[in-house]
Amino acid sequence: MWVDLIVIGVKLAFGLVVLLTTVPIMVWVERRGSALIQDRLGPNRVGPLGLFQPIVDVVKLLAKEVITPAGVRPLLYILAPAIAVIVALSTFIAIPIGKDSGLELFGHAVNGFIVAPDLNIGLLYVFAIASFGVYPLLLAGWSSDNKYALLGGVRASAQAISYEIAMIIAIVGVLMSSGTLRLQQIVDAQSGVWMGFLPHWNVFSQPIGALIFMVAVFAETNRLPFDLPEADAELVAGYHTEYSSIRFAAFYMSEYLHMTVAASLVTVLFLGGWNLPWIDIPFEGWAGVLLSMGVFGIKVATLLWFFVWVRWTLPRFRYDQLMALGWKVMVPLAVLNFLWVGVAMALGYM
Amino acid sequence: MVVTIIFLVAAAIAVVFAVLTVVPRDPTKNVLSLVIMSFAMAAVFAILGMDFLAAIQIIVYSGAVLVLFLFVIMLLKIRRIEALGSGRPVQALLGALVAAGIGGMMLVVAGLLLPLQGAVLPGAVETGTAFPIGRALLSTHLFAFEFITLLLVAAIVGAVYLGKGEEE
Amino acid sequence: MDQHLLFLLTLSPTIFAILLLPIPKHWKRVHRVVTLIGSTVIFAVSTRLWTGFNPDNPAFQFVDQHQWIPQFGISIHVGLDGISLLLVLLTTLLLPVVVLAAWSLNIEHIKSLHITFLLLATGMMGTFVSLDLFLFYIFWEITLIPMYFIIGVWGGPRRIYAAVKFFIFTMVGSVLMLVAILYLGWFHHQQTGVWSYDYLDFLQTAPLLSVSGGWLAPGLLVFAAFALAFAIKVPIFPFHTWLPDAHVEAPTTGSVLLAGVLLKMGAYGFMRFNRALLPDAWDIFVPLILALAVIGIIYGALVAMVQPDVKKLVAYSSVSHMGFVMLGLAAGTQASTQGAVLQMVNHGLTTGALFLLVGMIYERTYTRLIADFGGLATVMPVYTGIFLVVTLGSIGLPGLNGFVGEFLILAGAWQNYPLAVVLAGLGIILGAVYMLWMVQRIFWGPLDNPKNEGLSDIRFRELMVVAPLLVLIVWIGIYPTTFLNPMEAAVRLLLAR
Amino acid sequence: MLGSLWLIPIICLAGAVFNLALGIVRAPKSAVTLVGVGSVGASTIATYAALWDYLHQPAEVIVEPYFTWISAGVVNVNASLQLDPLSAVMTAFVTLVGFLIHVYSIGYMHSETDAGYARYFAYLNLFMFSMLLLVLGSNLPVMFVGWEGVGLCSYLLIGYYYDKEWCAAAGKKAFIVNRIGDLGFLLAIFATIAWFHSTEFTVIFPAAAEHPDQFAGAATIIGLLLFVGAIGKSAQIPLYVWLPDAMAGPTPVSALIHAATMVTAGVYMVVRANVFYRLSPTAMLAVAIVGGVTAIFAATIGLVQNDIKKVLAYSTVSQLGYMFLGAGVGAFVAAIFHVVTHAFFKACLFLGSGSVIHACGGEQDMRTMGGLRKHMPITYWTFLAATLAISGIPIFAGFFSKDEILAKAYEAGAANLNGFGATYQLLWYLGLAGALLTAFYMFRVVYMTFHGSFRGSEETERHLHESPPSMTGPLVILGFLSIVGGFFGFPGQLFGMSGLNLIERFLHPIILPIAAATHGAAHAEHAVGLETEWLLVAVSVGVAVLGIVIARRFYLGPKAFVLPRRLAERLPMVHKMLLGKYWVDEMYHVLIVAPVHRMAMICWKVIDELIIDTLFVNGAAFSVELTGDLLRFTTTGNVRNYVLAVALAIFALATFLW
Amino acid sequence: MIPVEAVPIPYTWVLALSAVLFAVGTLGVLLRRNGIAIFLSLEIMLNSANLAFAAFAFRFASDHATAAAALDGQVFIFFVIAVAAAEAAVGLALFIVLFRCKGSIDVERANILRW
Repeated sequence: MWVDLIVIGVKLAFGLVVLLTTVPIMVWVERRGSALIQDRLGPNRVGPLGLFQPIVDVVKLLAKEVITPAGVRPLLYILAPAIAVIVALSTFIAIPIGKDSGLELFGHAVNGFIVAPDLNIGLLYVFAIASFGVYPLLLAGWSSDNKYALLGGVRASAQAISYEIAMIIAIVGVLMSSGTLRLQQIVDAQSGVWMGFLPHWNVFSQPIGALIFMVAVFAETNRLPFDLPEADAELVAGYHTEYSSIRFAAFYMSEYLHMTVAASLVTVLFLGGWNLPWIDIPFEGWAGVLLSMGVFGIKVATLLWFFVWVRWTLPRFRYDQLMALGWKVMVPLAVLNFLWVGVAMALGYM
Repeated sequence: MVVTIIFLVAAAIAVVFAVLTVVPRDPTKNVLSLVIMSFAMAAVFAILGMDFLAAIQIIVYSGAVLVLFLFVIMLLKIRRIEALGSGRPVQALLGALVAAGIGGMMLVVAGLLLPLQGAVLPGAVETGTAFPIGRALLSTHLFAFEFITLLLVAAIVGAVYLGKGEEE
Repeated sequence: MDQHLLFLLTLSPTIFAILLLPIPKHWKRVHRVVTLIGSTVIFAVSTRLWTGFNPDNPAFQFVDQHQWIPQFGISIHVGLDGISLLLVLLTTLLLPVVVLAAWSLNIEHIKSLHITFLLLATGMMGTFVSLDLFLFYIFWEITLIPMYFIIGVWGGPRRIYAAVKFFIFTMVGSVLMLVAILYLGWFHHQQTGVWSYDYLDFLQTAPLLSVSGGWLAPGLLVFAAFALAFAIKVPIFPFHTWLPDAHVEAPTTGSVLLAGVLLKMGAYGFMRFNRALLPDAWDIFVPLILALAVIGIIYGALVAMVQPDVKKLVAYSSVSHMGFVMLGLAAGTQASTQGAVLQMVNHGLTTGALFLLVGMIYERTYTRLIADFGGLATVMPVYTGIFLVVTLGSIGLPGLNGFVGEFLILAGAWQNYPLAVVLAGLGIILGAVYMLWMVQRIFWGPLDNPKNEGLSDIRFRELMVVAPLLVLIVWIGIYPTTFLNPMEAAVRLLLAR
Repeated sequence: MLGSLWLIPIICLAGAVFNLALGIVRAPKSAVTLVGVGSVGASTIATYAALWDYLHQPAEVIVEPYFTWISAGVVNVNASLQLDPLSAVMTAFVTLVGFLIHVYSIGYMHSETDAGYARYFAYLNLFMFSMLLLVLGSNLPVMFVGWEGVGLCSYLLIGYYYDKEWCAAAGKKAFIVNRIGDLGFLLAIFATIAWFHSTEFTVIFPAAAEHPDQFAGAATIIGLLLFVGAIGKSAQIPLYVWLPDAMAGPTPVSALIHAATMVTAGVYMVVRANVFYRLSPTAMLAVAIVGGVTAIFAATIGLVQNDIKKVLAYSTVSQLGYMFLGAGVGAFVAAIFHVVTHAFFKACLFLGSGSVIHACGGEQDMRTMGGLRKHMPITYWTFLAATLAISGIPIFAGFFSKDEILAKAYEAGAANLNGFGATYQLLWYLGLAGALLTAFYMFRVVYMTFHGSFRGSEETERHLHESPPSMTGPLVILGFLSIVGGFFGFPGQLFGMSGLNLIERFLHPIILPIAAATHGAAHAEHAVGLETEWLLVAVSVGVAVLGIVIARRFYLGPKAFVLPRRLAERLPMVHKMLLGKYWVDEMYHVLIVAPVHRMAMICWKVIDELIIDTLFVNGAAFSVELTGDLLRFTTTGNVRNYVLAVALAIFALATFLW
Repeated sequence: MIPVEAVPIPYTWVLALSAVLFAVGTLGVLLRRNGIAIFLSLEIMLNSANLAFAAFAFRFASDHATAAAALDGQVFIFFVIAVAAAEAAVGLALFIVLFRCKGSIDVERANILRW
């Protein structure tokens, strides 16, 4: 009993640490990356290559005074950022970041590096929580009694709902090919090679699905080119216009957490998780586990860099374009994708 | 034991937030209360071993439907609504009575059913997961399922048409 | 061939109607030709019924039965006996006639007119041949809708009023009839434990309905329900007011079919259902029917006498003539009943012909008011002659059809109800009065209305339209045996019940 | 010829149809004449051929059935013809007179258009057909066919000048009034069917004659009903009103239909059904009374008429009255005899008047005539002969027949026939008075028309001329017949020798012997002695002469027209009443036509449109509408009310189902 | 998942819960004037109905014989949710239209369709 709780606690701690450490790193990467892309230096004063810049930022944010503007709705106003972070974190706990090789800790199954017990509806759970990602935005926008914020919130909700559809339909393909909702099994289903020479990753077997999922993820996380909710050119800062100090930090954090979660989700679903291309290693023992986590980490990192890269490369969409894309292109394509998967399975290609 | 407690808690939350959905005069609060209530519902489902439904409940209700509500509320900038049962006292009185009556009746029914409580056998069937439900949907209830899809399409078209309004 | 002939014949108009559907509506000529050919073919085929009919056999012939709704014992069951044979032939004969009559009609919806007309034809034939009461009811109602449209769409100025009136009147009756039919079915189930709506089965069970125990006895109620439906259709005196409106507003097609066939459906129903299924109740109701019939005869004649509108006059004369039919039925002797059936045919022929003739003159002058005419004999002598012959036929001049029918009816009725016959005789006199007065005001006298000077005499097509009717009018007048023979056995069987 | 009696009428029918066709194609008059007159001539020849055969064979009654006409249940009617003494006599004179009048018409109608001419002859042939059918028919329905047929033809012929309003009206009047009578006939037929289960003469009359007791009641009813028919057709009181108006038709028509043949159909029928009448004193008395009254009544009206045809019309009515009187007193043979002679002289009179009118250019008013004797001698002499005949001057046809009737009437009175002696006595006086009046007004006509000086315009006078031979020919023949025609019924018994009365002998078989003598007319053969008979003759002749003398006094010589005018002034009421024909038409209009019309209007406007349509039909609709108007206020348009209602309903349902 | 036999809850409790929720929902529907609020109450009612389904499904799931019925119950809940979604979509659209016309979503303002 107690041990169970301890194990869970340890897991939680571990996951939390992993996740939270990614945030400052991502902040640094983003700023350096943008500088790189824009051919400037970026942060380079604090610490080597300005590595400590994020820490300093955090300190600054935490040190600032907490302002609650007049006319806001206190409860919702305060709740919003909290929900944002909670959602991001609680999504992560269902995602396997390493191979479950039957390791034991104090006589208890570590059960892979999934924090939560292995849900038989893991994916559904993930989406259930993820679908909550929109609430903080909405509430923030609504509660902060500011028209820009409100607009941002409204945009966020509409956008989120629209792209969720495409996203889920895209995933249906994956579910079909792997035939389960358990993320771990989904990953396992992607080991080995496909059609003789390609790795059996879904990104290869159903590229359209992968593409759509990627795009949808961008929309869900409100990253450029889909950052309409906080389009700083039109709405000062979108839903979090009225936020500052720690609350703003929470939002800021949640965005990067979302990115990380999304990236790992993509890795799990389409990039074959910790599977290496062509070579098939059993990942035995601690070393194996660590190796698998390493592989997983690399893939996630790559994706994260991709996020940054895209952000500083593509211009922002117009809202109607966004919607048009979502409904008129993505959804049909997604349907097309899972049709293709169905046909392929029927023909025995998967 | 634990489960029972969880259930009771969930039930309590559900009732409380249901009331909170109905009573307050701030629509956003209503919606959020409903969100929480639907979480409680999901919890109950989960306890009853219906994980799939729990997930669906959250995805569809909390994730989509209620977002829509919020969305509309914000779109129409409804900040406050009239007090419960304001105006029309007769309507209010009768309504209250009928509501109480129907609810009470159902409670009585539940009470009457109590003795019929079937013996809970060991090794019961797993019906809650996605697999059997999906199987059922696409076999036994295929027609209804397809029909629902049709309905949804119709709903989308209708909603779009209505939302589009008169202006081209 | 023969065993399905009847049902196919009944459906054939509908088939032709379906054939019309794909033809574009502005090809009016094609529609006319197709419909004419179709109806002529139908008539030609229907003559097979005549040749193949065995007059000595009182039972139903050309019987054709198919399962339909077996749970309730409802089947598609059609058959002919001598009575329905005549009426079916009358119907099929009138079809081409009417089409030809509407030939020069130059209106927008020729297509729909012909389609509705063909559907109506199916309904009418079906009503006369169906031996399953459920089927009967359906056909009965089918006749209602096309007629409703024919009146309401192609009618005169007050057509909507007339159409609605017609529809509601008939509907009221037929709904009650439906109830009665259902009750009979239920009763049959009670009696035999088998569900059935078959006429032949009802012949066994329906007479068992008790008529004792006051006015609410089931037998009487069922009888009343049927009677009301048919009385409205006939129409019997107090229920007749839909008729003048419907006739006046309806186009020639409608009027002819209305007078020629639809009214017969009522009398036919009286004979087929009230008389045969509920003999006891019939005996109880006879005095009432008799009284109403006589009233109808005199009343119709009186009202017809003062009508300013030719069509309305003829319409009220129909009330009078159908009164004779009802008198014949009510009297219930062999002679009178046969006379009644014959009189139905006669009325179909003469009144039909009258409406055709009126329609012709209406096409020329666009008026039907007697006052607008006068002295037409000078400009259209042949037309006058034909009109005169038809008129005389309808007022029962010996040697023409009307006489035979009335003679049989009255002679038969005299056996039981001399007084009624005497009163009905007044109807004969009044008949002469209003008809001849109309003829005098329309044809004799000086040609005082200048508008009528240019009127052309009857054309060849129009002659073709009335010719068959004229031939029959004379034929029945001189040698009615042709038509009395086939029905005799059937009537005898009917009265034996 | 006997085997095919049907040829006799059918030839005429063929002629009629053929003529109609000719009329439609506007064929020339010659063709029409050929067909029209030819067909009648042919059928006349056929008739006499048949009669010749008939006289040279033993059978008394020859019935030729052709086909079953109407047969259903108790009704069973054959289309069959019958030749027996009665129909033989009728056919004989009908065809003869008919033929003559056809010939006459050639000249009279030559001024018509081709179509009109054809139409005229078509109708006339059709009439001949119907009339022959009437007299030859072997049963009541077939007879009825002819009966109605002649009615139709008279309708058509009276309305021959259909573009004249009054002609058409007269035709209609004739038809409708006849219809009233026909109804009686029809009912009689039904009654016959009901009682005898047959309508064949050869069945019903013998049956009735053999079982008098059984059929006495039937006889009364049937007899009366038949007589109603006769009244209508033969223009007796009260249905005589159509006959005077019928003069609107062309004169030959009046001669043929409304004098010689059709109007006597009633008499024919009564005689045909003599068994019934003899079985039923009531019916017989009715016949006698109606006849006698009509005779005097019409005669009085005839006194003052100035339209020559009108006078003749009324005289026809009155003569018909005589015939019925005869039948009514049991002198059936005499009645038929009078029919025949009357046919001769009345046809002659009408044709004569026709030729007069023809000469005067359509003028019919005698006051504008006079002195035509020198202009048209043939017409005059024939007319005079006929007049003498009708006035009952001995050796002229009318004398024998009329005198016989009067004698029989007297005998009936004397012998107290059926116990109605007094009535018959009275009727005899009436008849006598009628004879006086007849002689008077007939000679009035003669004097006013042919004697004295012409009172019309010179213009007309210049055109006065004798008619063409096609017209005078028939006149001469008929005139001759009206002189000698009487000797068929020479009353031999007056001279103590029997068997001279040919027609009596010939027609005797139709008077079937009644089985039990208790019933019917106990034949008053010699209830009165020979001298009484001679006395009767003397009286009637004297009366006739008296009438002639008065007429001469009134209308001839220098003081012509003075006396009558003075008389009129003396009795203005009487004169006005006679001139107004007793205002019978007006009375009928007030008492019957107008009320019926008013009732019709009431039926239409009040019962039909107000009560049934407005009150019930539209009333029902309105009530429904009203209910809707009231109930619709439950539709508040407020969703919450609806929801509440639903909830309440659910709750209620739940509690109910608990 | 938590195996059924491990759940010692009488299904009538669930029924009772659904009853209470239903009552609350009905109350809201009947007493609210604001369209959205009515809608929310409606959702509560739907949820309570779902609960009732769930309750019986749960009761049946405890028995092999009636497992199919249990499944049906859940399928029904699934359908109800789907329908609720559709209804929400259309309904909200309607309210938007209503707001356009009336400037408010007070259902009592939409009462033109009356006598």
